[in-house]
Amino acid sequence: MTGDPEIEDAADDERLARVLEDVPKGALAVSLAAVALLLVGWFFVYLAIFIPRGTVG
Amino acid sequence: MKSPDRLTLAHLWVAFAAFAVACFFGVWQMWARSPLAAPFFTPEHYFISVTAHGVSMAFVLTTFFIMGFGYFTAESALERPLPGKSWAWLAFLLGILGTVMAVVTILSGRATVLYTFYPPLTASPFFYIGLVLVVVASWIWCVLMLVAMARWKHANPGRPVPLAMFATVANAVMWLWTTVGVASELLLIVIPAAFGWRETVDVGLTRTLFSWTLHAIVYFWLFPAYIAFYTMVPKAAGGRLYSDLMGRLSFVLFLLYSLPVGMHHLFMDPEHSTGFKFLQMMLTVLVTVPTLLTVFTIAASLEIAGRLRGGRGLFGWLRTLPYDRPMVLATALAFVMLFFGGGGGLVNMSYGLNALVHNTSWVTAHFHLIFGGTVVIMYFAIAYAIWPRLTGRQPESLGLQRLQLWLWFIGMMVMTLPWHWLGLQGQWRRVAQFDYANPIIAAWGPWVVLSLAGGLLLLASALLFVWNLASYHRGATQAAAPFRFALAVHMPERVPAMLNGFGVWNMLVLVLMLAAYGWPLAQFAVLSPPQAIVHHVGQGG
Amino acid sequence: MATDLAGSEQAWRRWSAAAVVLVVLVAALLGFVVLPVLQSRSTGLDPFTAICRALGLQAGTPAARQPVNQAKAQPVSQVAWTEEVIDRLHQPNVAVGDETANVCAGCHGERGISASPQFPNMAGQSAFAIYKQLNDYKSGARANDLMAGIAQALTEDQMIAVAEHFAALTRGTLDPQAAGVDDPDIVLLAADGDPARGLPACAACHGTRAGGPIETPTLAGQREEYLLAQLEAYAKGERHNDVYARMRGVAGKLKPDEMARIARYYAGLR
Amino acid sequence: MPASERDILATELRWSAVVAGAVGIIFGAILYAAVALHANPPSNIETIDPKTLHLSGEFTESNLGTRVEADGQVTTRIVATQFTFVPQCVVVPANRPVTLRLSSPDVIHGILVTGTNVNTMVVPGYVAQVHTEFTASGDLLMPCHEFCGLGHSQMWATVRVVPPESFRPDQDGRVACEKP
Repeated sequence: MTGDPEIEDAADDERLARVLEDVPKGALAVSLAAVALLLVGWFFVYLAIFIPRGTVG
Repeated sequence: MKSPDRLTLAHLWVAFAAFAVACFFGVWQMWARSPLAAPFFTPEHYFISVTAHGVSMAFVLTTFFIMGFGYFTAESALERPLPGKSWAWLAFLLGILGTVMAVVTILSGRATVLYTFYPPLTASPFFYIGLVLVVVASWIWCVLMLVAMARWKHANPGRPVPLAMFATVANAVMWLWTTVGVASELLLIVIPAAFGWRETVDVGLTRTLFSWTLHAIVYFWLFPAYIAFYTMVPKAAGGRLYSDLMGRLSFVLFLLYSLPVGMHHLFMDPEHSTGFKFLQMMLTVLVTVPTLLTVFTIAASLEIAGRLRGGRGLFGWLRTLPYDRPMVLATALAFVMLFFGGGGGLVNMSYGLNALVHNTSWVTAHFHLIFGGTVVIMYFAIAYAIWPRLTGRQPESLGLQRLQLWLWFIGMMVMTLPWHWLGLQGQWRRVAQFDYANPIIAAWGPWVVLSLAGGLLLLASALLFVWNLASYHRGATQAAAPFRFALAVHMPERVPAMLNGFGVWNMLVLVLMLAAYGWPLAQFAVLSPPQAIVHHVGQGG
Repeated sequence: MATDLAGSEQAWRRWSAAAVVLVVLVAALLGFVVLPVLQSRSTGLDPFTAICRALGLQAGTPAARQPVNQAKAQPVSQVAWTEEVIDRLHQPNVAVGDETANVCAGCHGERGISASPQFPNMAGQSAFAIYKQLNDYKSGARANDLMAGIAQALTEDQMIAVAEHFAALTRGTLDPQAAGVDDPDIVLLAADGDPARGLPACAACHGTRAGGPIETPTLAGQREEYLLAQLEAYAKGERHNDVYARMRGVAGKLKPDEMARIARYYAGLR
Repeated sequence: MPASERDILATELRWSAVVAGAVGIIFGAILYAAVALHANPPSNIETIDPKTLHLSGEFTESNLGTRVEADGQVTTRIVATQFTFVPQCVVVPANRPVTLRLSSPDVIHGILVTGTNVNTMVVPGYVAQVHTEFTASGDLLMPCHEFCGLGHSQMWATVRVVPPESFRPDQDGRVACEKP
């Protein structure tokens, strides 16, 4: 760690290619978790709050 | 200092000055609504404050920031001087004039109609004219952005427009469509009513025209944050943008689907039918697609950075990201707030479910998280990223910048999480005070006080932000390197014409708007519903 | 890579247009046909009516029957703020106004300052307020033997003209005897209201910048005795020409001493 | 390179399918609520002239409040005006379909009833209508939730939900709150 981002971040194509063998497994995992949590949250509001409060229309 | 830098700096300082003042109003409003007695309280002062807070945050901060950032992007991404610089300064002056008109009418109590208007309540005409001038200024900016892109394309035939500029122009195009609604409401109905040239207004029509603008305007504010995600964050984190093409596609989808969805703000209104509400709800569902595409693409870009820095496994890359850099820290915090704000938004847009939360604090929490949280924290990060280039000076302390971002995040969470809870209890919006003697309301007191504490953290953060920016202007200048945007894993050499311009998309926006708003607007002409008498605010009575 | 993507310009245009049109068609089919028809079954609506309602061509939601309506009620005031009435109030006949005002001068004063504390001052009063009260006296919505007789003799034009006549008089000539009253509690009530009682601030309608109901009268500098009498009449329901009980509701929630102090406060206000 | 542009786009496309699936599930639940539970937003495009609202018809002052109509329907009529609801307290029966009908003679108002899904804007020129069924007895708060002027904060009414056996209409079919 040099503290200077320009030097710290210098990456050659070979390293980038190696990294891209794993990407985007982690991003998929994180995004999937986020979407799953959103679904859980939405259904909590829907089933536990909205439906018991009675119908309107 | 070169003159384009002065142009950008002038815009951004106006934006952030309005922002800082608006934070004071916001905290005082929280105080007034809490069980604690606020000084200077009267209902009139409260609604003056709400109007000032809304106008400063939603119109002044955003418009000036977007214009200033757009000029910066046009110069740095296209690497060409900005065309029509004197027009840009003219727009700036128009915007200032409009802002002053609005501020004077608001503070003198002649415009207590909030920033969302509510005709047949009608303020001083000069309030609306002021706001129209700000919009006209932004129109000049839109044209300048279009011209800048067109000239660049002419000089670089066949080459893809740099993503940052493509997105900026997408925003300009969307904004031109967006403002049609509010501009026709103000120019054709509200301003004539404010002058006394007409005594009645068609309330359903004014609400529908405003809804045309009301959702897309939020995406207008959001665009800079997404531009930062795609074109600044990957570089700041030390990685590459995962996909340039998906960036283009996301921006195009925002242009397409942020417009024909405004009626989800009118779900609880009696002047529209279930069918059109359903249609616009379904289009609203589609607007989650570009957001979730962005979340994934940016996560993948950060993953590249994290792995390049030695992160391993499914989640190890999250730990190795350089969170000491403000842009990376801001992005992480922005995504957390986007999660909560977006989750709340999913409930808002869900047709029948909207009845659960409409006009409660839940909605206030939603847009404070998305706009005040995700968007504004990226405004901060953008400012920190481009200020060295604008002023030719390096920051005194990144630590203070990080502290400011953390304060903003914690303050926003502490303020808005109780609002969600209160909203579900039925705490309603836009009131100056509550009767805490009422047993239903008494239980809300502690939560309101907690959110006031969050508001105080936000105010502290806002002041620290201004201090951080001001401290740039003190040190000795150095020659600043030109600003560079992030590179993609594959920098496109050619892209389909549809991802390099907006011609066909404009046609499709027209199709969608006709389908979504055609009859809902035409019905007012065909059925000519009874009109309501104008109620003048701010005239002797 | 990029080249083959760019090579399919036609396909890009075709697919994006098709996707947009398809989305609209599916949404329209669901919103205008499937949903209303399914919902109408359990409410006994025929599918055609349900679709018309979903399109907005007929009143009502597809999910429910419209209620019947058997209204049998009398209005409290006959005045309606139509564009026509407002236009006429904006174009008064000054000569008629001056002439009609002679009838009023005996009690309300030549310059709109009343001769006795039981009669209200008229100078600078809102023309809309004066017009509405004259109309209500005439129709009997507001009961007062003296004023009923006078108002019944007035034509619509005369009422409009005399309302504008008094509205145009300056309020600088109001009763110089009335002094400002220092009463912090009442100042607070008038400016803030009381949410616990559902009591809006007086200033929310009567304030100079309020934007409340059109017919709201100006209270500043009004006669104390008159104001108190009106508040008491509203509270008891003896006066009931306020549309939708806006003032009966407010006065009914005020304590007797508050009424007296409010009357004193507004009488002393400039 | 292991990740060609085409690979990346394919991955993004798969992610889009996941997103579409997720919002599709939510969409399905919304559809279910609409079809099976009749959860629609109030969308009653019924016009009425706000300028003459008080003169005749169902929103005249003495016609307001709760009433059991000849066919047994319970309808509650409320006027939202600057800065009060008329009447300030309404009685509704628990566990029985109720139709709320509201209108405004002046500016935009709106209502919600705490603890329920009752929520609608009250826009001058239109009759806002909500069909619902209250489940628990007790006093609920019905505030004006849309900015209507400086007195907005003090504008609220009470919805008194009573057990069906205590819901006793008079010979005209009317039920009103007892005066305190």
